Amino acid sequence: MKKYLKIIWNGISPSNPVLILAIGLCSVIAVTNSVKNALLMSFAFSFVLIASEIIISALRKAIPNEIRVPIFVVVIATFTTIAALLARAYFSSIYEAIKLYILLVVVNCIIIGRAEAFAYKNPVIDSLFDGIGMSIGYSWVILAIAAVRELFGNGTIAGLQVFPSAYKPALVMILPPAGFLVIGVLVGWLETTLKKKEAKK
Amino acid sequence: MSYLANLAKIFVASAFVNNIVLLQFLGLCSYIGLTDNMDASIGMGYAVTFVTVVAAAVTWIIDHWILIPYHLQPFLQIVSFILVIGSLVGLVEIYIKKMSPNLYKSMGIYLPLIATNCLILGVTFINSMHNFDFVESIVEATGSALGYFMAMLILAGIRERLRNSELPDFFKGKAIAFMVSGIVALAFMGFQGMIK
Amino acid sequence: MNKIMKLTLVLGLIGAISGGTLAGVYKFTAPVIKAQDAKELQAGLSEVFPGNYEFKKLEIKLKSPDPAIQIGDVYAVKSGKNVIGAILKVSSPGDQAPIVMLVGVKKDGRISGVKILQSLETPGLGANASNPHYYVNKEKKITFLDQFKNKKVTDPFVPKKDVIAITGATITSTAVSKGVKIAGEVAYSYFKKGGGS
Amino acid sequence: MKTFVISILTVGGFGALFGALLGYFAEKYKVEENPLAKAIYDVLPHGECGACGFPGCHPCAEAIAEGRAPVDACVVGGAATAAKVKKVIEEFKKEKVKS
Repeated sequence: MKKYLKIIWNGISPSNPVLILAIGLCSVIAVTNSVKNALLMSFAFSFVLIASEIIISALRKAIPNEIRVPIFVVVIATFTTIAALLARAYFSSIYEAIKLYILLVVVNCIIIGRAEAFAYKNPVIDSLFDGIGMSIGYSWVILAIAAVRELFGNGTIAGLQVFPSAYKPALVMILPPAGFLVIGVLVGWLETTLKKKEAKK
Repeated sequence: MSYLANLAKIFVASAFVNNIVLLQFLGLCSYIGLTDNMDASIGMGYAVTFVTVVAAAVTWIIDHWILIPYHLQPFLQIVSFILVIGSLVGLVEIYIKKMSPNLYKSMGIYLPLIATNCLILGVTFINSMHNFDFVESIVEATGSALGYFMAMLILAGIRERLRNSELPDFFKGKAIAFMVSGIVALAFMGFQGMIK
Repeated sequence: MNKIMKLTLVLGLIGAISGGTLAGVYKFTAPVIKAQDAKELQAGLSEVFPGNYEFKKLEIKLKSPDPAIQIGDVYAVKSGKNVIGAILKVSSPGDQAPIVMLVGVKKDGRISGVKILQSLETPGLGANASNPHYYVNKEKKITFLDQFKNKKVTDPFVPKKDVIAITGATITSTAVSKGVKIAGEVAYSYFKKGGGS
Repeated sequence: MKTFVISILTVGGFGALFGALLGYFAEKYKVEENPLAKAIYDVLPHGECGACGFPGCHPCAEAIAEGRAPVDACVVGGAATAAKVKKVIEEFKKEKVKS
């Protein structure tokens, strides 16, 4: 049990957001302009990541080394399509807004990276927990960014009014440029904290 | 509006108004990762332009000759597109590596990076969402790829300058790259008035 | 040679499984998606043509004078046996993807209402076109789409002239106005030629 | 039923076609390369994301092999990949000493 907790923690621990920000960027900036979008995106991402890790881990002995990447891609693409179809059926209004980015989960480097670095070499149960850990890590990062951007950019969180209506929203926060700015501040902050920690050691 | 004017509009829209990197956030991994190095940015720019245009052509054919006639588009599009693009890029890479080491050095090494680049796939999905015809798809692909090239050059140039300037520790590395991109994106939003 | 065979088989098999699975999932979700779309369409139709009317899909194709704007399905609005207007589904090129909307046109050549079904406009700017709490006229609480109500199809429909534009979203404002104008004109000329009577 | 058959044939066909082509090309256009770089490349994640600052996993592996990049250059793989790369390099050195 302890081993599994450790695998999950590996996904949530502070060093992980840096990784997510470095390689899962496209979707992070695009969907964080509202909490609802971020929520649907994290569901789609978690579903694809966990399901692909399980399948790839189960098939790992049958996959020839030379064509493992095309196979990973087919597996991930299959689950991405399933996620997109489900999202289209049950959350159609949010889905329409971030359609492109849900479809592009298929080329998310985090998923293919975890498939190769973890699922291809570890048993199914371990891969399941790795998927869960990484999904939690990804979800909290994008939800946190989305909450900040929506709060300042629109005065709301997930559509609920938080700031009094007298607050004049800083519209720029939900526009593309602020996506870059917020992530820049976050990366700077995370990297300096990590550096300090290392220096202490 | 004549057909040619429509094409010109698609081109301007994809290169400037909806710049694929700065305003649609596609291809960001390589955008942030490679712009530390001017040469790599240029090589990547050429490679992306080449692959995007080829991918747009090939996926248009798959979409209109196989997926749409047999009503498979809603659920087989992602799988077929990525499989075809990924494999084709892989084949071209292997071929160039053997046949022309020089070309491989200047452009080929960037090819694998592109197979899983969200920009390429993103452009093909955008083409399909817009129901573009063949020529329009090619124009959109060219415009988007050149928009990417332009964004790469801008950021690579700025980062080259930044290397020699004194920055607070907080901003060093990727942080400043993001912030600069934010400001450039703000500037690109100014192009919005270009299309009426 | 043996190796190539193996690669072919494995990748082919995985592809086949993937294709089969997806076809299965699609079979399962397609009815849900269809029902959802039908529900949304019904709600949309009664929204752009308020009142208790019957909507009937017409098996006709209307041609748009502008190649960039496409006209899709056409619905006749019926009160009893009389056709009193039509609703057209039009798509107009927006900021990133086409804006798909329903435009209701009364027989006398006035717009009865507009509803956006699909759009990918910039949040906070163009997306305000379909935001029910974004008012282009704050005193009277008129949203961007509200202002088209009862407008004559012969009006110019130009933002910043007879249409109040959305702040910072000229493309969206123009795209919607153009789509409404063309839908209106096409439907009106269809009525004048005796269609629907 | 028809949809099932066509779907299976389409994606299966694409898979088989490209599996065959990739296998054929890999054999026909084989290029000799630095064995250490190849060994390192094999343990990298192949996400080809470019986050390491190199244009893809192959150039990254070459850089690690030639000492131009640290063993933990790969951002995606993290500590797990770094450990594997280290192991590969150590094994490689041992073999060199032997021969």
